[in-house]
Amino acid sequence: MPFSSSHVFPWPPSSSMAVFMDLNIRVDPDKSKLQRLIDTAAHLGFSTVALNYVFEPSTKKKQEIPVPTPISELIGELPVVQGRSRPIRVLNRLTVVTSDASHFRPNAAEYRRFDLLAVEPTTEKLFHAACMSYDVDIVCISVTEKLPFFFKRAPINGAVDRGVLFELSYAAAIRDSTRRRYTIANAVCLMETCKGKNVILSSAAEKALELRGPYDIINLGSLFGLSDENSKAAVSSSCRSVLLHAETRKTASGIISTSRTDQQEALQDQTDPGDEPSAKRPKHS
Amino acid sequence: MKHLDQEEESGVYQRAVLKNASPYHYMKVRLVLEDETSRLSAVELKQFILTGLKTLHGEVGAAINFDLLKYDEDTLTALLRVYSSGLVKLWSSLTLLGSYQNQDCAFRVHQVSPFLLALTGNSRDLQLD
Amino acid sequence: MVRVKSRYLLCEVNVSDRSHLLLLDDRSVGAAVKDAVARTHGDYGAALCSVRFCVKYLNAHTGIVFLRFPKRCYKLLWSALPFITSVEMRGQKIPCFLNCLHVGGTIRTCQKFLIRYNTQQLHRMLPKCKNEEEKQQVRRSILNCSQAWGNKEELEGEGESGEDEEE
Amino acid sequence: MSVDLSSTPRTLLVCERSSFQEEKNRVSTQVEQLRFNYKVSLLLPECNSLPSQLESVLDSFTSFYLIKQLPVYELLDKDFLETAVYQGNVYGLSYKTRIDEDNCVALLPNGRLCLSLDKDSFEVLGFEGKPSKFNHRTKSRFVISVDLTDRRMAPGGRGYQRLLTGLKSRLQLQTDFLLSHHPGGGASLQSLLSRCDWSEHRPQMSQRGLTELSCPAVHSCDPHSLLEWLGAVDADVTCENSSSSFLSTLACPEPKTTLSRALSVSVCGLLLPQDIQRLIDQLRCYLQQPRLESWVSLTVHGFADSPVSWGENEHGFLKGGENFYTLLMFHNHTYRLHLATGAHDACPP
Repeated sequence: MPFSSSHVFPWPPSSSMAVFMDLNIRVDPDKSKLQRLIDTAAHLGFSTVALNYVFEPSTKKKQEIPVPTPISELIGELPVVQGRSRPIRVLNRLTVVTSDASHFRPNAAEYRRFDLLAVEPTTEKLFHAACMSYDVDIVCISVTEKLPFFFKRAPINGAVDRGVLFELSYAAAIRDSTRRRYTIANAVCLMETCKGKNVILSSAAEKALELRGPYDIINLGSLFGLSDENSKAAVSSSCRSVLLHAETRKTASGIISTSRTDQQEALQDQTDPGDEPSAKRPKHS
Repeated sequence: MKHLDQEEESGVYQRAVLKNASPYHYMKVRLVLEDETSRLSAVELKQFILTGLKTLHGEVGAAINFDLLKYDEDTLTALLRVYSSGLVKLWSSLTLLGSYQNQDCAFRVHQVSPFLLALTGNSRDLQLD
Repeated sequence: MVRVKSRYLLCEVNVSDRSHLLLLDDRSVGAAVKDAVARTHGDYGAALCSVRFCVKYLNAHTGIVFLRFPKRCYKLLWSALPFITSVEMRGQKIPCFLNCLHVGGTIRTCQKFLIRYNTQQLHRMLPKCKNEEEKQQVRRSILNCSQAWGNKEELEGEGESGEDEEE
Repeated sequence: MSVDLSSTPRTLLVCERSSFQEEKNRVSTQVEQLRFNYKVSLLLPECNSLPSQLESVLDSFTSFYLIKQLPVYELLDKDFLETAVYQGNVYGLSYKTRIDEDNCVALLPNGRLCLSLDKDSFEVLGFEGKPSKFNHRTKSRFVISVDLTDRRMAPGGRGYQRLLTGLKSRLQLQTDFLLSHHPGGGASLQSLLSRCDWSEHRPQMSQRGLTELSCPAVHSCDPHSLLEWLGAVDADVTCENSSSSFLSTLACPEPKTTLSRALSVSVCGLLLPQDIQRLIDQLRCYLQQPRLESWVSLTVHGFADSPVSWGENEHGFLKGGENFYTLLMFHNHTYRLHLATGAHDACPP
């Protein structure tokens, strides 16, 4: 039975492999600066990065939620990841900084334009709400000032159960000593409660020289109270869970439609009857 | 000590497994500066790293003695040797160093290993095409 | 509230001139500790020290001070105490050093130690008493020390102490 | 849970001493266990030009082939199995794939095919395998290890069919691939090469003459200092430092002598254990001839991103993937063997 070579199944997925990712690179209107940022990230070995649009609503005047520019317009040629043969994957992400309950509008249409959605709460009440109820992928931990509150177990567990991850960024720690102390202090507080699970480490870099390699960040994780293995997860598998969470979040409110092409049917009768071949079912004695 | 050498000479089979026994760790690092043309001497580089250690880990950090085994001034690439107990502190201070004489900079750590030999045999450097 | 474990360090401020002790307050001692930690362990130490470190109790007469550190990094912070050479009080530098007498998981265990420690000091003062009247005074204070411990037992544990054992 | 800043990842160093004349010595099996070698570096004391027999052995190292975007199911092709896998020893390793991030493939000389896949690829492939030993918390990586010479995996058999369908239409795994064969070389691989975009590569040799090299007492020097000194020679790092110098205090281990000259030779590429074994035999002959210095040292580095390292033990990459061995051979047929490995590895044999 000749097998048709046409793509039966859009695989391999480069989207969700546990490769090194930096899900917070500040988007920059200056195209050449942004290109250098993306080239450096690819050179350092990051296979997936997210361009971060920060939206800080202020009660004074009505602001527009930013609209993400299509990646192809922002970046010319996508560089190949260091030591690999495939180009870097660039997503876009929105971070809403909330200092008032009204700042985050649940399932607002504008949010759907972004691949990832993050929120940075600045008060304990908003932190609690973000962890327990906001439909977001990432909750950002502030690194620019001492947290005005302690991490209670309830919101942390709430976020863990909902698959929402906490993000710590290190670029501020590179910039000056005060922010370095805040970053380390806030990180250590967070780890006290969440034990290094459910955390991602990203740069929030504004220029190429603020980026650090994945293995540097893994080592840096020790200062934040993370073990080597937890730090490595924080720049790879945990980031993958963010991508999966974002996919489910976006499709959940949309309609999921899959249609089986005739080859799939032909293929399906070919192999073992029954459902999707899962590796769990023992095949051999 | 003499009899031991005899026994070693005779080729009697001996085997020992040492775990976490390497006293030092070795790092291959490169300093990237905003202005590609600027240069640092070996002494300047070591002093720069020491300031990083002192800022991040204080006097305890500054007391970590590390060796600049090799330094290429053109590419700003260096081989460092540090006591295994000081590795994390040295590496984290390299990571968090962000500027040199008010010029942006970054240390790129290519490889870290408990064996200097491993730094000259990294298969990830294999370029064929 | 997440019950976060701490370590309490019972220290004694040693000064050359005891009258200086009266000038001290917990803020200045706290600042001296923070400064020593920042000098000894840099930004990393300072960051750890800014998380729930505080001076719980200072007795300006006896020079006894209780420092609370997070359990996770108390050893690192403790290692900076020997480097304190003075405490700055309203612009005046009071030369002193901190002698750590005891580390306890709770204030209570430190208290128990303190009482035993005070009793010992009083016993050591006995032979040095110049006259009978002073001896009487010292014996009386030893007595109410042990008595003080007697009624301390019934008192409900103070503050967050009580539930965590010493390491 | 405070993280102790002075701890470092696990590392193992096996130190063995014996003689080639001892029947129980296992050097040849240990050499054979490290299947995918990236670099060999040789140190010949008191020698300034490469002796011809050594040079010819190094020149005769088997060449290897780089196949671009090889569809992995091609490795199950009947002709390829017959000409390359069932006869002699085939060596295949995915190129430019990171063992801690990407899908990696290794084809071992005993006909075993190892696939180290991430969770999604593993589930889509639909072939039984076991979780990686180095998974942390979540099972994110799985290893499929299949003996292609087993009758169930014979072409047309049930297992063969399922793996072929999985690789061909479900997972469609493609990767750049390094391939070599002993003793057949390119000829045995022709059936596969003819269908792919390939290029032939020769192992790259380089030499460096050294003069006035201070050298420790290699017989009795402690393992770590010895390996550090050998590393310093390989990395061209000077050992002439005083203990008070600001820059570096690296010094040659005492008691030391001075070699007036020495030759450092290195070869890089996909190097086969059989070629290395031939090199070792040649070095032993070289040592029998009367010469000033009575030892030579040989270091062999394994591939950091190979799914397997020693034998068929799984290999991983935490913050480093080093695995190498250093063989120090003496005139009187005795040797010192050091086998070193990093965090995610089994103990060397």
